Amino acid sequence: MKDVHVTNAIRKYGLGIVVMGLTCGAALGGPVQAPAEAEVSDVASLAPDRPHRFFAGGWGSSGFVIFDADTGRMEGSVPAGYEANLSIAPDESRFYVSETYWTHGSRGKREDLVSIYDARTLNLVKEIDLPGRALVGKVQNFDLSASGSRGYVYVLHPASSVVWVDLKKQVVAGTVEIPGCALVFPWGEEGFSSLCGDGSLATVSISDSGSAKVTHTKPFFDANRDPIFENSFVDRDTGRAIFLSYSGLVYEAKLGLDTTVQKPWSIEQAAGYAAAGTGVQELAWRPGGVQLAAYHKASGRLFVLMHVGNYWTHKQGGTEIWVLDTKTHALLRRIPLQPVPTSGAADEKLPLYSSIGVSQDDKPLLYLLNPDGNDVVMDAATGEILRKIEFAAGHVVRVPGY
Amino acid sequence: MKDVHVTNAIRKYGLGIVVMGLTCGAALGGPVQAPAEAEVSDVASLAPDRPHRFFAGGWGSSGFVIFDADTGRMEGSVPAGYEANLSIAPDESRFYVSETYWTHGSRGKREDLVSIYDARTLNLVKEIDLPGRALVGKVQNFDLSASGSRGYVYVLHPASSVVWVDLKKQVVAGTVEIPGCALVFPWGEEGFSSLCGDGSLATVSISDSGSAKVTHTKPFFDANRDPIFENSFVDRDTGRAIFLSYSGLVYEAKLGLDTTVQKPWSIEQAAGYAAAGTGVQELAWRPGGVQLAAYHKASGRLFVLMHVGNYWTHKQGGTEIWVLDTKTHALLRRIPLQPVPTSGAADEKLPLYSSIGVSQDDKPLLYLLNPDGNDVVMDAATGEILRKIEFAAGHVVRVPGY
Amino acid sequence: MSKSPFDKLGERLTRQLAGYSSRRGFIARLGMTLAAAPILPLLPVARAAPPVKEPKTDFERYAQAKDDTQCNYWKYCAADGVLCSCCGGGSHTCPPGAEPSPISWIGTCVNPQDDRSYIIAYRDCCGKPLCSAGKTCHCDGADRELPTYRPQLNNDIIWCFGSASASYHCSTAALVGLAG
Amino acid sequence: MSKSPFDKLGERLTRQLAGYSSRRGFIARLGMTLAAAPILPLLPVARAAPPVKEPKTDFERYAQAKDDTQCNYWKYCAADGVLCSCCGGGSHTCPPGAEPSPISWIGTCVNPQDDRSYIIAYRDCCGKPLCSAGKTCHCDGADRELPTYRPQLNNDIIWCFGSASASYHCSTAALVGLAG
Repeated sequence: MKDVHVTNAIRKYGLGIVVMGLTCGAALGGPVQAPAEAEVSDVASLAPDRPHRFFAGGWGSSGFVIFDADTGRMEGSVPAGYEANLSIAPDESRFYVSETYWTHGSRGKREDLVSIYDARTLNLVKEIDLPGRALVGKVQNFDLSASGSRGYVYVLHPASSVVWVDLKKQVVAGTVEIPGCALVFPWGEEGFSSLCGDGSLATVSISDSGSAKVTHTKPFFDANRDPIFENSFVDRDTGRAIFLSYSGLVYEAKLGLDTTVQKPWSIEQAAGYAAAGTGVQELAWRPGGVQLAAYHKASGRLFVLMHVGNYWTHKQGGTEIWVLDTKTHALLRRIPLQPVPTSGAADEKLPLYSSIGVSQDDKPLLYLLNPDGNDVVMDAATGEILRKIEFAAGHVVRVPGY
Repeated sequence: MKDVHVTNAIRKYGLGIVVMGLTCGAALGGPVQAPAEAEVSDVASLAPDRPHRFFAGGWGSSGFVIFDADTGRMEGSVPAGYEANLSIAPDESRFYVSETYWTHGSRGKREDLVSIYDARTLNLVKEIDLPGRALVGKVQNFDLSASGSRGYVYVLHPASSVVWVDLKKQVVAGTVEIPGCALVFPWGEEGFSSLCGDGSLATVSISDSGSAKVTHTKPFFDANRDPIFENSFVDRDTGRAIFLSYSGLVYEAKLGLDTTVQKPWSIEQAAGYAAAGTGVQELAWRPGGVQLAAYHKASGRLFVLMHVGNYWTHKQGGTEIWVLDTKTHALLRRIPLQPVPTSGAADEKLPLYSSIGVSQDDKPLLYLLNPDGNDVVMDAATGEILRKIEFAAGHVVRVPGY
Repeated sequence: MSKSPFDKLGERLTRQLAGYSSRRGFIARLGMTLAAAPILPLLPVARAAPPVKEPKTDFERYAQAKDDTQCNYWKYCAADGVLCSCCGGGSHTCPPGAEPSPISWIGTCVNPQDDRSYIIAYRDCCGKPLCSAGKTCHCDGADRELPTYRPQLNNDIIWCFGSASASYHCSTAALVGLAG
Repeated sequence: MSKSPFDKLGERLTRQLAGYSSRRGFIARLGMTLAAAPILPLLPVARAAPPVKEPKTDFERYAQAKDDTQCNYWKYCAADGVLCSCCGGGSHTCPPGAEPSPISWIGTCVNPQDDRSYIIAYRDCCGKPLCSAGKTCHCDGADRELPTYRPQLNNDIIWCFGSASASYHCSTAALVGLAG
């Protein structure tokens, strides 16, 4: 009877649209004959152990999109506020987002947070209120200690400092001022280093009781003539660090309570060229981009986006990737990059790849981002392009194990 | 002396970068010889009386961008939250934004607002908290009374209702439930009409004391077979309304305490075709798009984005604009639209113009928006394209005087 | 205003369905034709509907049943928004961390595999920012889509009523049962 | 850590400039080389600087002085962001409703009209969402741009310190005076 009633309703309104009640007939005991089964509305969770997972996001995006580079498919996304950054727990159980919101979009009360997400469900676990954070999109403005027990947030609001967060208790544990210095390069559980405007490294050790001690290395680079890129690297477990300068000098360091810095070597010299100068009309191969270099910890290989240009072209994207062995100071490979036209217009300025990441497993992949959202997954060993991924926005790429 | 000191500092750091202190020499009484004068950092304000100003924004944008169609330049922007809408005070002294925020981007506390902006400075004057609002991007989900003393906000949260705001006192004055109905078409100072699912119009009158009375017209259209587009029109001053249906029927009405609706006429018949049917394989010229039609109050001209398609293609953008005289029921002109390829790819789906607006002065301009942000300004009398405007996003176009 | 038989049907179903929902009061007040409860039991039908004899829409003529990350996947005949299938979810699965709206809007789509009409519950996934999948995942189906004053058949409304946050992330299409 | 003469110069100027500012404590604490106060008096200079003799950067070689809505307008040699000139403002004017940051970062650019170097105060306009001007208005100059640990010469930092909301809208470039 109900079926008849329903059918009349459908005919009358010419739409054939009714809801689940149509199936009330089932209550009368009719057998199941439907060729397609009703579907449950459910929620996906993130698979564990994906070494070829990468996170892309940052400025201009509303979160970090998680891609599976082996399939090119989006696995999910982590929401993110203004000038956000993301760190992955070393055991990959949590994702941490440092972010800023205003309660009414771009006005209202400002709230700076470290937001904690479960890495399987992507559910929000906790928001930790921060006293402030630096509004600058640098990948080293937020990082974790080696075990993931502490988070370090760079603050420039107004003075240069670092807020450290106890991620076990999920509370802000303290603030340490680092005048003249910026960013965080963590080592072990004890502390972190920062780059300073006088050409030194600040060494910040924080005891379990929360007392911080700041010392400085001797100046070893010239912050005015040939500064070190913020996009430098530390292996949190060992303290081994790689600092790359605008002109292409690599400073290797062992960070810790007794930081040591080695004499630099030139990546241009490794390629058989003269070391690149700092003259405004000195053409040379130069590193450049946004997140312009990536480091594979296990092999010690450094991947740098390179272009030909004068000095002060350090933001220009790459036309080649240079693969360097930081143990032997040798250039292993140059991978040419072909920018992809997007508009078809003859006068289009071709978008160069401006950000690069590398997976940390033993069959590493390279992830290349360009500002127009045509990302590329590349075999790090051969330079072969494995797939392209259309993506909306973002300059920051993050990988598990870093 | 200071100059020498400064020069040394510049030389030493090779940067030639110092600040205003350089000019301290002025305190020593040196004459002004600078060939370019120091500039004051100031803030622009919006010019009054720009009949060819238009506002573009809505879904996917962070505000309503204000363009001067005579120059093609951006004049400024009004920030806007989620699924926002904008209304312009009849005297053009205020812009009102109905909008929704969550305190932490897409989570946290939800806040629904009418935000009031000064139309010269674009400074925020006041935020009025609403009990809710409908999250749906329809141009008639927010409108003002004829004098601008009241604002009406359509609410679907959870039941269908309208919140009315006293814009003189800047407070919420009341809520009236309109079960089965939606949107607001204001007339005079006394009230508004809404479109209803049973094919009627609801007539809502609200007294000065705030008591509301809801009556209904007889059903005059079939909401299932041939519904009226939400993008219909009322002249707030006179109550004269134009309702356009999916199939291209125009219902003219006089809204008010005693609403009357005339027999519909077909815009396809006005063009010499048969009236368009409602069959899913009945090809015909049909109206379609997002904000798919525009109405010039003074002349009674209706501008409709048209395409050839079957029934249920009411969201497809236009390949022509039809210009119709609603007084004589005559088609005055058909303006062909050329979609602009944006990617250069051979398989690209060409973006059709999906939103249209018309200025309300006596030399009206048409504003055409497409989803990829290539907007066009057109002479409404001749169809001549006067200029193109690159713009990021948005489907809603608003003009002064409406 | 006299209520239409369609509305009455909707109300009756609403009352039945509200029994499955923890938000009974909310849904009852909403007074819409809707498909409630994010977790649906398997829904048997009394008898298989006959294949569709009426003319098909263009969407139905060209629909496919293989790739649910494309707009022309058959269940998306009236889908509007970003496909959750492109965002880490599936055709009826929210991406991790998003919440399926407890209620939905409704469409009827023809399955090209058996040529029968099915009822589809279009549930938005909510509480996260708009999914930033590529353009090919932005769909705007319009088959039998009606204006806002018929909300249960409108696909422009953010269908996040009753979820913790009404912020739209992406859209799913769950098969509910045979139509007619 | 020994402070460089450059830093000392910066501090001295900071102290002087703080006198013009209503946010004296804030700026003093910031301890940067900066140009304060949104409304600057006309700044006389002791003597005109000689034309630049050193090699020019590519930006300087191709810079123009006619159209301030283009990235190659001479004052934008180290500008990063969306030009306020495209957003309803001007090269040194915030669009309506935006607030110029009371402090700024600093560049030195060569004016092609007189071939002299000028000090430019890059002031962000704040408190509104990112201006949605077209792509040609998104600039990323890098002449003499230094990393975050030299904040006064870095153009990636959101320079909205001290404004009511630190949300970035667009960037301006105000001529301060002759350099050297």
